[in-house]
Amino acid sequence: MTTAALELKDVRKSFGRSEIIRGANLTVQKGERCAVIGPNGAGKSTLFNLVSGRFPISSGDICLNGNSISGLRPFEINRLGLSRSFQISNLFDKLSVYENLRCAVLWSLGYRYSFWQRLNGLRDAHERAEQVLEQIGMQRQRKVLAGVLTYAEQRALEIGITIAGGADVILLDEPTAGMSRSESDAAVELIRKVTVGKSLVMVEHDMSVVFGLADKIAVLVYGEVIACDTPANIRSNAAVQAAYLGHEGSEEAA
Amino acid sequence: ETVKIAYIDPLSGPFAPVGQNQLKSFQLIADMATQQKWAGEHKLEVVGFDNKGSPQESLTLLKTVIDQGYRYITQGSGSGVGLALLDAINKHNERNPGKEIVYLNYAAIDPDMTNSKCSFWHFRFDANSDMKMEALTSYMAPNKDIKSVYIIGQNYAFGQAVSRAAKEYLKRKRPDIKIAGDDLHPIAQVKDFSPYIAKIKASGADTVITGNWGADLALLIRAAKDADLKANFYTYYGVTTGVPTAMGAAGADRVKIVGNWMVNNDKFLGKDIVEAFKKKYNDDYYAAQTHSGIGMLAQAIKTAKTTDPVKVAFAMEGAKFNSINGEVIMNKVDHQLQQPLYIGTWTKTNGKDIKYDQENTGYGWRMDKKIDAYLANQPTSCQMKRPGA
Amino acid sequence: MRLTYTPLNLGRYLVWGGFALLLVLAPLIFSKGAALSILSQIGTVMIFGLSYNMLLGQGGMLSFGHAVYSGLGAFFAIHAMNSSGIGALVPTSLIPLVGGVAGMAFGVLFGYVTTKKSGTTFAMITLGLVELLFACSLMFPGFFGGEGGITTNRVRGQAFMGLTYGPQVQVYYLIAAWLFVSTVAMFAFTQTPLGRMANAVRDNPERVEFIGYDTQWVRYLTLILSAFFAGISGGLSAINFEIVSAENVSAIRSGSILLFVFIGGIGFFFGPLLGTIVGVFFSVMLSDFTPAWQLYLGLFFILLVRYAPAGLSSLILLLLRVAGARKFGRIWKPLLAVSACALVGMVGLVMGIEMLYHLTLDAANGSVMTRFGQAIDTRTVGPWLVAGAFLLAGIVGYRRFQPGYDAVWSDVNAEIVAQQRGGVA
Amino acid sequence: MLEIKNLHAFYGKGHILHGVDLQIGKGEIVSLLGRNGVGRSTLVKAVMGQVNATGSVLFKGEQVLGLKAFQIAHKGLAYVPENRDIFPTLTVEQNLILGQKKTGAVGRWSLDDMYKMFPRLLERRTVAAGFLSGGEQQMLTLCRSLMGDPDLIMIDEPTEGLAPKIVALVAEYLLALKEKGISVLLVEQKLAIALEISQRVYVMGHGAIVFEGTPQELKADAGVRKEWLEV
Amino acid sequence: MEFTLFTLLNGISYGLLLFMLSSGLTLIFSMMGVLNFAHASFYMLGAYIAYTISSVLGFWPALVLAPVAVGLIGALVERYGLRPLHKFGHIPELLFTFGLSFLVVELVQLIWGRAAVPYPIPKELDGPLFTLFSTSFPMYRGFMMLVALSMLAGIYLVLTRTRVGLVIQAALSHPDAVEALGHNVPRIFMWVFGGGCALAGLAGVIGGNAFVTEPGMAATVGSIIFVVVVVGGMGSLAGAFYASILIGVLQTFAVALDYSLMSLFNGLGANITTDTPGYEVLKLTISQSAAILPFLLLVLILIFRPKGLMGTRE
Ligand SMILES: Nc1ncnc2c1ncn2[C@@H]1O[C@H](COP(=O)(O)OP(=O)(O)OP(=O)(O)O)[C@@H](O)[C@H]1O
Ligand SMILES: Nc1ncnc2c1ncn2[C@@H]1O[C@H](COP(=O)(O)OP(=O)(O)OP(=O)(O)O)[C@@H](O)[C@H]1O
Ligand SMILES: CC(C)C[C@H](N)C(=O)O
Ligand SMILES: [Mg+2]
Ligand SMILES: [Mg+2]
Repeated sequence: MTTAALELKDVRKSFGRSEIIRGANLTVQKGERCAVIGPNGAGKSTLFNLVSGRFPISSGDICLNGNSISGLRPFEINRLGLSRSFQISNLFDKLSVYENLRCAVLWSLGYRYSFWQRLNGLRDAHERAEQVLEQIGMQRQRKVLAGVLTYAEQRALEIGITIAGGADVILLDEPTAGMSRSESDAAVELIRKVTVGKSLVMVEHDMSVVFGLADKIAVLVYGEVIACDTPANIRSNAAVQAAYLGHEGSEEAA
Repeated sequence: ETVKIAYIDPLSGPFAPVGQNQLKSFQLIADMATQQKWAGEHKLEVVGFDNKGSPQESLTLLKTVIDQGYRYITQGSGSGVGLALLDAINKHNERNPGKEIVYLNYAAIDPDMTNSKCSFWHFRFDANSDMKMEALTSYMAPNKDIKSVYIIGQNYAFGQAVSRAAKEYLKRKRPDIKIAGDDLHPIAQVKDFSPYIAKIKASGADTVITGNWGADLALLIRAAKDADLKANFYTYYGVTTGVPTAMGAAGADRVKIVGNWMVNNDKFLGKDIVEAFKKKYNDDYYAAQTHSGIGMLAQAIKTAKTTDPVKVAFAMEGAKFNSINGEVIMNKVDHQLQQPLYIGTWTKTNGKDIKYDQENTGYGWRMDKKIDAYLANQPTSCQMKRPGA
Repeated sequence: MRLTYTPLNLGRYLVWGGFALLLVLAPLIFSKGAALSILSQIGTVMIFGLSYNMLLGQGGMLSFGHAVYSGLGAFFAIHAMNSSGIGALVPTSLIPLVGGVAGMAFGVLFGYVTTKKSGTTFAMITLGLVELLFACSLMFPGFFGGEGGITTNRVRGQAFMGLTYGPQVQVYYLIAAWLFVSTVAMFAFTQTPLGRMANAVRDNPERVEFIGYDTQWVRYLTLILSAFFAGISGGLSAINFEIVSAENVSAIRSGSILLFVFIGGIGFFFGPLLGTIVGVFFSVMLSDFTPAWQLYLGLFFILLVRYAPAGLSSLILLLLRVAGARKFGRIWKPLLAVSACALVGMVGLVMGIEMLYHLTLDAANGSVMTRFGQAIDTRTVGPWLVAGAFLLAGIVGYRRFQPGYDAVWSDVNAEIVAQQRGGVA
Repeated sequence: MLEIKNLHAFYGKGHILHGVDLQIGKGEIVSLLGRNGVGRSTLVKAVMGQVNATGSVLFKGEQVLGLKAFQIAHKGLAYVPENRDIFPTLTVEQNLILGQKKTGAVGRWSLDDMYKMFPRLLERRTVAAGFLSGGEQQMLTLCRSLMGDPDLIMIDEPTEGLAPKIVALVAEYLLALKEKGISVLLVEQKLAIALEISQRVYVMGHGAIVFEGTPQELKADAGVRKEWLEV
Repeated sequence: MEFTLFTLLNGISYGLLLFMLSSGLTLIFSMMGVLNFAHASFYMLGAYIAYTISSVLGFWPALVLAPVAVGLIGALVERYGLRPLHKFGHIPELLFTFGLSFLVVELVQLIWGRAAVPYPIPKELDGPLFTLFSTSFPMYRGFMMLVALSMLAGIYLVLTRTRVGLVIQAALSHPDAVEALGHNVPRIFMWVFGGGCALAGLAGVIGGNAFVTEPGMAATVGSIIFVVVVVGGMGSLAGAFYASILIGVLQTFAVALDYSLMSLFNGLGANITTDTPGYEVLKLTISQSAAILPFLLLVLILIFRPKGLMGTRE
């Protein structure tokens, strides 16, 4: 068996006295799309924050491609090939869409903190930014400042920034939240397209998205992964039903 | 022709009252000079420029006034500024022959300016700090009640000069006096002197020597009053605006002064000016140097028959002038005016020898001693370079 | 900074060429009296302003202590000029470089500490730092020259190609040359990866960490580079004024550059240039005419913050945009009416302020004041009534015309935005 | 209770609502449906005085259009915004306390009622609300508005980001509100819950009401559903 | 002993004045997030207005009226100056107050002139409070301390008995939402700002005659109160209190101590002369470095404990 893309080993996290993540275990193989679901406040976003280095973990270990990344800062983790999006859009408001994307590709193309190169002379950065622009279908908004985009456009750009650096492990936090059906269908297509060959972990409440996209579903309840299996098995898992899905039927009618 | 003199001194900030007072003094005298034709047909005018007490700002102003065509400048409140101006004027005159500037220094009394840094372009109408210290210590020496002295001053050229001279001269004249302390505080920044007073008190000094002036002296004295400090103050600048009010009755008989003039002098010389000043501005005239400065300039213009600064400067060298302080002489070697000095004590006015009070307090300076010019004179190390030489 | 991908173009060369030409010709155009000193001063402050905007406009770092770098640069430059050691080998033309390197070195030193933090904490540390240094400057007279500062003589060494730097005009061209080079360099910086990441950090430091960048490094490097240019401006001011004192490292200096840059507009690269001109106009030129100049500067600044928080450049750009969209015809009439009213009101206000100043500060010399050749007796009612009438007329007129203007203005702008959005979306 | 007539709303120059008419009776749950961006949130904000609007909005027979938001709130109208707007630096409990219009005012609801309704909030009582999960924040805003003891509560997309089970819970509580005689205007995307609990529904399209009726009628009217709700 | 005691008293009374000044600043900052650069200007206004009032009506009416007047001016400034800027964020607000501080100095000079005004201590409070050994402690300093402490108590009561603090903090993030809950946010902002300014004004009434009432008085205390607020912890009233006392005592004592590193080393047997490297640093006495201590403290605090002594946030 090859090393997993992402592996969480008994990860714990407490804020003050309350323990939010209580020994979460999760393995995501290379090229796998994994959805994390769970009730509100279960700790899904927190888990993302731990993996991406936003918060330090209290105990346990997180491995990216077999190497431990716990204790690293967010940018170090990103440089190792993990990228994430945010539940609430987190963009560079006063930069244009194009500049947002170009910023996101700079490090991975090796330009680092260069102040001796002309940005406009960097062909590869330009091309990569254009490519992502096309993928997220926002060529026409290239010059619009991110801060004035519509909600759905911001969500798309959020995904664009996340994937632009070419990371091979991608974490998406509720990528379709607040989108209409058609927008969310488009978003699913986009995600499917840009994550080909990559490992994807995403948090989602929209079951049609989850079941449409994921190869595997992990259910997080009270800071623990109570189940991690194929969509079909999860759907029929009684514990999951009780803890999360509830009236599954009515949801699908919407 | 109107000879315009740029007055570059603080007109705002803590020292504004002092600057304003002296500007008014200059303007009054200049008006007098114009009316009484001291310089023949030439009129004299003094225009104020606010340097906020800063040397840097003064240099900017110097550029401005040069650009506006001024050829004479006068300055006094602050030797720090004086030194910077002196240096800048030397450079300017060197670089711009034919456009020379003359600097009439009426109060910046750091001795360096007429010694190691002396310049042909600079004339000082006040007595320098060492001369005043010479006079002051000669006066103190016979007083056996003085046992322990505390020196406090502003931390800049002049304050340092006072501190150095006080220690040196006292050691020479009264080696038995103990220097209980020696403090320099930042100029124009301290608003609460009570920690310093506590320190003076703790040192047990019976006498304080200070070169402080304006607000720095007023606040020092006020804090001393609040803490009930019983030491005598030997000051350079007890006359400066704000200090008399701060002293009030509490300073009576306890505050002394050394100066180049005081209105309650033996002949009340200059009382007309004091009265005219009071009438016009409701303020006290105390900077007699404004009189000798304008007077000697006017006289030199008259003798040189031109307003050209170079010729006027030559005419001023060695000149004698009949001032409100009797006859005074501008030393040729170092451009330091030679004049008698006075020691006085803050006393209730009595209408006889203490006729004039200050700031309507009912107190004024009683003349204790007049020291002739030659007695206070100090050797100079000046090696002056003259144009054309 | 809304710089997007534009290939090299002729326009850019024209702009830079024009800028250079202007610098060369300025002393010929403004040749009266003090013009040369003022131009020289404007030049040094411009470099300082641009370097400050690298921090604030580009990197979103509000500093209250930028004078630390220009000031220390100035001190090192002046010591180099006065020294008989290594400094003596540096020709005067290159002294600004000494300042730059010194500024940069302190950027490396202090920046390491200050840029660990951002936002208000950063602002406060910089305030503390500048006050600290200011207080220190009086404690170490050996280096800082105490109250009197350090003076120098810029005419030193042998003249190089006839350049002694004695005459002011030579100093002006030295400053102009450095200004040009620095401006180009700082503009180039905005077009580099680091420059762009500084923008990103300004907008959203959190996200930057998730695209691989260490925000602290971005801030740190930006600050170091900015300190370099601040140091250059310090070096130039040492040459220009031949004195450096504690004020060079004061909070007041730092504050006034913030003021100038803000007046010009922090969102625009060229904003500080404009802001400097206006600022120096107030503090150097207006001060020759009226003692109330600081009041006017304060009023102007406040009105600007209140009505055009993005600075003068934004106002100008907005007008240009309207003109560019060929809609100027629609706004000029109401604009004229409003401006005229504002002007009338201002005349009244200025008159009142001037008379008040005269009355409170200069009264001892008589109640008559002369302004613009007019003798006005401030103790009589007449002039006050006139001033009051002007002010009132201005206010009434403004209230009358302003709503109409506002409506047209927002209409026009909404249309332009719609057009532009239509164009891209 | 609430009577909206010919309401026009604007964002600057943007004319968003083009004459909306809508009524809500006492103790009624009314749903407002429609696709993204048709102006449902704008309608609610306009009623609350947060958007420029013309027309007429009568609440308990009084004109409230033109009043300031806080004045409207004092009349007994409450609004739960769609983007939650919790106060991130305050604790959960402080957020709730702020819901009260006067210090210590007692209405139909007490803190304890709220905690009973969502025990999760009790657990997180002393945590700064900014740290709450998305769903928890949603619960908090709802409760916060209830603390002000409103007679009519307008809720904008309360179920967004909520787990299906919690969605059901919310539905239950909305019904409970109704039992207490409180009217509810529910702005929703999710048809299922809206149709289940409301007495009447409005469908909005392009800034105007395009359908008004009972849930049954809407279910029956495939045309409206197809044109205005589905994609 | 005498020296220590009086220096301590001087320090504490100075510290309490600092507290009066910084409490308003802290209040405004913690509640509204506005770093009021013009705060010291309101202190100055307090002193000048009190000077004018007391020359007509006497000191006691001035003690009440001047802070009220300053508070009203503050409220007006908030209403017509800051409120419209609110939507642009904190930097324009900060810059507005920054510009305002320039303006106030000029206006003060315009109205009251450039020199200090004679604003005397009231007769009833002039004179010693007590005399210990041979030093007397001025009654006015005692009065100053009393006022500061009663002010502290007052603020504490207001803050713990009302929800003003909560409302304002909430409004910082979502003003619309707070309004929708039925709170009149703009008005509360206005009064908080006015209240903070009134506190500064009160400090001015008291500080103006204890020290000097002159146009430079704002600049003198301007940066030091920022030090207090930051060292204490932004927005923490208790922190501001401790920091004020700390800085007051620190500065007062420092002035009085003439020790230097040189005296220390020489005392230990070293022989430091003008040629010793670092002589300039070594010969500095604590008293000479008094001016830098607050700022040194500020920088160190920000580096090692950015949230300040008692603060909760950075
Ligand atoms: N910094 C923090 N301090 C204290 N508690 C926190 C912090 N961050 C998160 N929590 C708590 O951790 C729990 C999990 O939050 P998280 O945002 O991870 O939930 P989630 O699973 O993403 O929920 P949702 O689906 O609603 O977004 C919540 O109860 C939240 O209050
Ligand atoms: N602040 C604003 N400025 C300008 N236009 C706005 C603003 N807010 C919303 N709009 C526009 O008003 C229209 C209606 O928006 P509204 O938020 O009311 O829609 P909605 O029906 O609530 O949709 P959603 O499902 O997204 O919440 C949209 O086209 C939107 O673009
Ligand atoms: C005006 C004077 C008090 C100035 C002082 N004598 C000095 O040399 O600095
Ligand atoms: Mg979440
Ligand atoms: Mg909506």
